Amino acid sequence: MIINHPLLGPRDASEFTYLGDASLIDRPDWQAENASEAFYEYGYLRDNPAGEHQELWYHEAGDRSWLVVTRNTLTHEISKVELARDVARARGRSK
Amino acid sequence: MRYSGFRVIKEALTGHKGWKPVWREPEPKPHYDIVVIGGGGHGLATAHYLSKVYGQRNVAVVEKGWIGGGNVGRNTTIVRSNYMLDGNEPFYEFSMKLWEGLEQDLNYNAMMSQRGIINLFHTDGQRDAYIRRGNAMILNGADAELLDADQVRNEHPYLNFDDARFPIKGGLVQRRAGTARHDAVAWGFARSADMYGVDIIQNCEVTGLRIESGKCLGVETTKGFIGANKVGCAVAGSSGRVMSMAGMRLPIESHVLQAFVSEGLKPVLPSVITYGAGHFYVSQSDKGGLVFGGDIDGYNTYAQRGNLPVVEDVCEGGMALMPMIGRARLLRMWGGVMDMSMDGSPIIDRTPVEGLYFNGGWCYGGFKATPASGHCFAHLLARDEPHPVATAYRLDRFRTGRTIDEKGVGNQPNLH
Amino acid sequence: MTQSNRLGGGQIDRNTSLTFRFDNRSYTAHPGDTLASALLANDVRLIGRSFKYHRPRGLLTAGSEEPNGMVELRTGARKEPNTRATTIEMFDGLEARSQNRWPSLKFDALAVNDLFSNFLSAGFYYKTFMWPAAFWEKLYEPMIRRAAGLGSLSMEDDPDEYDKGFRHCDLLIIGAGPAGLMAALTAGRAGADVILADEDFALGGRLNSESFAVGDHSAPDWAAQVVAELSSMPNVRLMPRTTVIGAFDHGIYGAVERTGDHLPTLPDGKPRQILWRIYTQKALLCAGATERPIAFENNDRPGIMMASAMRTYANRFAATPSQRVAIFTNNDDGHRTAADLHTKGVKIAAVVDVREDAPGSYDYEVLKGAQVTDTKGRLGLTFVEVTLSDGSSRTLDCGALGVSGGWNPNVHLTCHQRGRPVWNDDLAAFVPGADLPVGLSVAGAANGVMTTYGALKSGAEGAAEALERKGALPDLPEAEDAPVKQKPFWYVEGCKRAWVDQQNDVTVKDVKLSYQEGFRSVEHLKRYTTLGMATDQGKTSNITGLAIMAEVAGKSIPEVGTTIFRPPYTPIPIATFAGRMKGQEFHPTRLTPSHYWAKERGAVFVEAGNWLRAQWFPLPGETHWRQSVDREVRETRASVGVCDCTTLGKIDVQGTDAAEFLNRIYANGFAKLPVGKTRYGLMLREDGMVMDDGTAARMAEDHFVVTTTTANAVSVYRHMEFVRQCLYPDMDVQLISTTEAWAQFAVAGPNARKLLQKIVDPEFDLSNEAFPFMACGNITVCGGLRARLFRISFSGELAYEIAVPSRYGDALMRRLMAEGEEFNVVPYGTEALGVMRVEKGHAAGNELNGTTTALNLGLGKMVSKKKDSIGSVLSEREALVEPDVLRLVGIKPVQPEDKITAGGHLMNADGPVDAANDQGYVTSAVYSPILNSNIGLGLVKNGAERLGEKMRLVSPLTDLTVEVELVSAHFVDPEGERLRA
Amino acid sequence: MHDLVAITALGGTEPRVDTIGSVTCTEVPGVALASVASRMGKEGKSAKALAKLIDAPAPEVGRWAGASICAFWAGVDQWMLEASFDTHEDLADQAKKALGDAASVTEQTDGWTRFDLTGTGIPSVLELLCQLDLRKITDDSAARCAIHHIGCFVLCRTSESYSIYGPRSSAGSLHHAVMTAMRSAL
Repeated sequence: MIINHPLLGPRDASEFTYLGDASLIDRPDWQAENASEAFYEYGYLRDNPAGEHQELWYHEAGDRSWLVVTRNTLTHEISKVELARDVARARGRSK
Repeated sequence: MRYSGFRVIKEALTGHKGWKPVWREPEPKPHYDIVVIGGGGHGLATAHYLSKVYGQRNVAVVEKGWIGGGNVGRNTTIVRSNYMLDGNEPFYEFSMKLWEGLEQDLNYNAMMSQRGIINLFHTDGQRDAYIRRGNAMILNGADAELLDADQVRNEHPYLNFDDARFPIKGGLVQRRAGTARHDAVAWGFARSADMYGVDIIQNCEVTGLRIESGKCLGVETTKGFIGANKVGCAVAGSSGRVMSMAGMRLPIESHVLQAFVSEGLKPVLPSVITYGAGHFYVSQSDKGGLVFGGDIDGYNTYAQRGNLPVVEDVCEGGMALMPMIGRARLLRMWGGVMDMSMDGSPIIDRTPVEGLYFNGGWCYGGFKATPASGHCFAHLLARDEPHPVATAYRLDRFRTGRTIDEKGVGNQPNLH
Repeated sequence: MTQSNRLGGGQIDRNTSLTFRFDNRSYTAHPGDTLASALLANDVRLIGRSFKYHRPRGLLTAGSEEPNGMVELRTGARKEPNTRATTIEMFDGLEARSQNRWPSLKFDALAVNDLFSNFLSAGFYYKTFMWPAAFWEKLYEPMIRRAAGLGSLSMEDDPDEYDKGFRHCDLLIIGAGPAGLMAALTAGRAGADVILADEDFALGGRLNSESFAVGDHSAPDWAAQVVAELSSMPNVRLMPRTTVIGAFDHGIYGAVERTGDHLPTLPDGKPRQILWRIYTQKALLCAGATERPIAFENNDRPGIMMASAMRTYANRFAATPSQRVAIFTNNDDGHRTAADLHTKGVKIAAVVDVREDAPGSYDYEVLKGAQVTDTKGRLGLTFVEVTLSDGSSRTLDCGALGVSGGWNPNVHLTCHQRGRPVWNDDLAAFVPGADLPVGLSVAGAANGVMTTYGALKSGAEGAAEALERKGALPDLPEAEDAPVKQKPFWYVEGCKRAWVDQQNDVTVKDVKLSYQEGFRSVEHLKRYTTLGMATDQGKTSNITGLAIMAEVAGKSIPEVGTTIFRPPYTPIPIATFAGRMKGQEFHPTRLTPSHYWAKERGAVFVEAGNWLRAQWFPLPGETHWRQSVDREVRETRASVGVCDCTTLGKIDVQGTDAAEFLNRIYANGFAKLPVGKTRYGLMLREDGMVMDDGTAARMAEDHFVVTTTTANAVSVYRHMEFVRQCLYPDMDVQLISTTEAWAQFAVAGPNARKLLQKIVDPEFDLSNEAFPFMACGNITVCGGLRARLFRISFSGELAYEIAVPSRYGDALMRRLMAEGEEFNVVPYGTEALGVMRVEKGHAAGNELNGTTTALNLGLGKMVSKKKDSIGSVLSEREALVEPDVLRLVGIKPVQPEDKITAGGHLMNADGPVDAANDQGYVTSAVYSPILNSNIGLGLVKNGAERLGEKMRLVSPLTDLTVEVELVSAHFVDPEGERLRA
Repeated sequence: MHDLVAITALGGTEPRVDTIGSVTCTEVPGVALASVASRMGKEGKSAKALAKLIDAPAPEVGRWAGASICAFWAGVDQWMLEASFDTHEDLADQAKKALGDAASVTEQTDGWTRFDLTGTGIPSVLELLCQLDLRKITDDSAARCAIHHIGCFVLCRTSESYSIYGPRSSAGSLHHAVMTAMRSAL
């Protein structure tokens, strides 16, 4: 596969390390009332869609960026690649 | 129709006119006691044990394509019970015992070959972990042996002992382990279930689960609605897709595992061999092909194909371990979609929906589990309680922390 | 021996003669030959035996689709089984042997299987061999296995080298026949970056096999002229001898270049083959088509081959399987073979054409509306029986029969991403479907364009379209443009032992039996009969099998379906996929800064991940490793020892939020750690299990140096980047690995300070007051070399870790040894390190096994509940905090000399020994020369409350049962007085 | 002045030089390195300070720039500085002075080993080693890539001069990989 890195352009996916669903960005609030349930769902339950999937890849043999890749799990077509940091900020994460 | 050597001779002499289809091609009935979704190894085994052991005859297996077309038809055929943890080892040893009597049970030669398996180790830490595992196996009634480097060399002189980056320090052996003819396993279970009256319905895709007031009433399919008192889902890589029809998210990701076979060769490998310093395991089939594999590709996918980096990674492991296979040619590569669970262990359990049962999360180890998985799922479906060797395979274990993590890599499915 | 079947003309170099051996007989050949053509020229038709029935077999084809003509090539460690004679480029001294026969090719004992073939029908083994049960393992299966397989491996390590390479291009053209050459010309002239790959050693594809003209040239000359022009273009890379094996995601193609297979011996340092990963913008498949056979009774005898192959042998290689041949065809192309061979002086016995309206000939007899119904000849064809259109029979004397059943486009690569081919009624063949791999298009015969002119045109158009270039195409030469005329014809009615898959011995009868038994899906057919599963992957057999199935099912072929094709296109040596990564180069080797010094000292090394570390340093007279290790431990604890710990991961953490960042990734707190101090850090995974441990030294308010375990250096860094970029994107924190930059040595033992004082520059006060336990700082050594000093201890002794730039590590180690002489300083390796950490009760790799929580390890109190940190919430799940969870304990045998074993399980002192009563297990075990006892660490249910309890350590695997006592894990200096001294 | 003697990454006292065909591979120990990572919110300031330090604009993604002190792009708002070891052994300190609180600076001198390839036909060697699109490489390119599983930087100085940086501990394996590729390709 080729991942079109937003800064570096097309790079072989073998340079990257895969983590999983980009929902891993959405780490729950540790002080919330339902924190243990929320962390269980965050840690263990996945949509696992057959189709478009937002997922985290790390450019291990490259610039060490974490990327959010939107990829179709049936065809492997990649429709979007973003820096995970930008996605995280857009989802409201900060410090 | 019973199979026997006599029968083969008789048919040979009479022009093979008497052979009957191994299974019927029934149209679905409006309602069954139990509908099993998935005509793979586990679904067909479930049907066999439901009918033969648990007396359930009003059963259907619905399969979206042709039976045996999923992972049971695309794996590396290894059968073993060399597990370490309490939740696993009794189950896999139960499976091993079922394998050992399978041919007679099914009246079908699935060519179970107890050629043994050796898991090699290359560091002291690996050795310690294998000792722990071997002891767990023996304490659970299975067989295990520890070989040192010289003993390994004696049994496998062709391995790389002289120029190894990670020298072989020994191996954990299970002599009763081995391989089986994967397609025949599916066909044998199907034939047996069919003979007991189970309807095996091919080309019948489940498109929905009819759930009312928290109870599952049956399955919507491409051949219409099929009612059922109980619905069991055994669809491996498609678990996420099917269970999402019941609104469930699972502790499972679907990943592709590639496997490879070489051209046919005269016998070279006496047993199944697993490399401990790279991603490579191999055995030789009855036809002479080296059947081998390694790690999953590592990304979520439902496509039954992988990519070159893993092909190369596996072959690098093979060449590092046994450089004598260099000139053997890789003939074919294929991929199966694995239901990789969050702790690397399976789930056989009820679901929050009444009448809906789930069997999945087999990761890349489903083949060896086929008989026990079928047996235990049948037990659960028939009796509504878990089989004693499968009590740990609960869906709620991730919430409670009772995970069964043989590799110790935690909640990242592609590491298991 | 003369080349009695050598014809005139051809593309061989008759000025040079080569000698080769087949089954120990010597023959001659010419450059340009394949082994197959040379054998035919030498009148050798019998080449191998089939898989199951051991039927005599010759060549069926002239290409990589060959199912029958397989040999063991070369000798010794370079022996290659199952090598297609049709693809072996001739070289001087070539040696090949037939395979799957015993004792000889002509007299093969297992040919007896053929007599019993009725008992060995498809799937027979599933129905028998079950009684008595034990006989399967002991008798039947070994018998089957011995008979299985074709060629054999040498069992010696492959001595050759293989490379991997990476190329990028705008357009990859796969196949250099008329379509591919024209496409390359079009794209090359347009300036695109082009790679043209073909599996053959001569570019030109079918053009090299034909007698007709292209433009003003003969077909081969036209090809040669185009190749010459392409060679002159800097933007075109020609890759002959290169098979494109697979179409992978996103325009990546795998290709194997055979750089050395045509050479008698490889030049030094040169690879036998190269696996190329070709990154393409676009790819054009011009892979041509494969002629398909017709099934008839005994259609597998040596001498029966594809008509197009016969033509290739005659036109390109100037060889014929016999001086008298017949043709069996359902289409006009078969007649072309007859005409070409006739022109070359080969006698045509007759052309048998199933069509009543077949074209006639003035030169030889054409039997219209006729069929070949049987053949004779034990080791090679002698005559064929023909049923004429009026139903009468006739016999044709001939040594070879060319069969033409029409052509199948080579759609393989179009299916590699699960695209399905579609049926084309005009061609009676599958052509590429619409669902192609992204970026791939198809031209020429591969796309069902079956004429030469059509192929040239579609190649040119295909290239232009792929490159999205408009405007005029290059002028196309005039070429053969005859329409396809054929009558679909798959097998002769009533035939039984008519081979469909010649290598795997699948006959028409087997296909019908498969249907009868309910194996009706194409995949079931394939798996039940093994049709198409041989080394040729059904290139000449799948479609016939489908056609027969369609007929018995009363369906059309597309209704029955098609099997899909998987990579590789042709079988590829496993070594090629591995490249250089084998032997010592399997993984990179990482050397510590003191490696060369340690080697001089005679150290024994051990792999730690990719690192090589000194395991112990034997002295003269020490014959057992324990002697060395015990000494290293004793002397370190008695005076001072030095150990290279560079391999620990080191991560520089900087930024104004650095402390808060560490607070999140470690379970324990870091915000209040003062500058100049180091703290032990416990890192959890989000699921609450311990991920890693290490230290963090605060070098400045906004600067920490974090260490990780050797094993987890990479994954911890990745995890920290995840936390930084994905969870806390606005934290001002910067990470960089500095593991390699610093040579770091542990200096441990009561005299550690004294030794260090000799090398640390005097302005730095090392006294306990100025530089207490857990202090850290930047210093200089040996007269001004910048260094870092950390007062941390893994051994439990007064200890420091000192770091200098890596290039000086070797010198610093030598200096420490020299300056330490007065203290009898000892270097120690990883074994002594391990002994001392067990003595001290430090958890390490065996305890941090990914299933242990902080509570399990006795570190539960470190998990701060006052702050947010990774893993803190899930570490409190009910099963992880139950009273009887495993707890880390020390384990001592009641009899000190008793051995204990890591991996042993712990059982209560009394009661049954079984899995149900398992209380835990031993994680680490060592011999402590300080305590003069074996000791260990273990995880035991509720262990913290059970200290002093006697248990049984059982290890049935190693035949060991020992009475042990649970004790505190801190065997040595439990109060920590030494390390604070 | 201290009296410790340095060894090269390949373990010698003198750098290793090998010539095969038209290409020479030279071990280059005389380099000082330091990494620079912008502090949050000070990306502009650090780029400016960096430009001043190297006397050239801070290099863009995938590029290098500079003369007596060079910088090459290493990641988002991150660069590696390289300079002669003889004159800049304290490169990290110099950089810290120049960048102040705008960036984090880390000493990297001995984290890496460098091999220079000079001569004609270097791309035919590199295409056996790394996945980079060599057609697109220009004489200001700097790219991270994997060579035989070793994470490396490849810098193109001119079409006949390339530098490969690899982790110091793997110098032997990296050198072996380069040598085998040179023997194979040249």
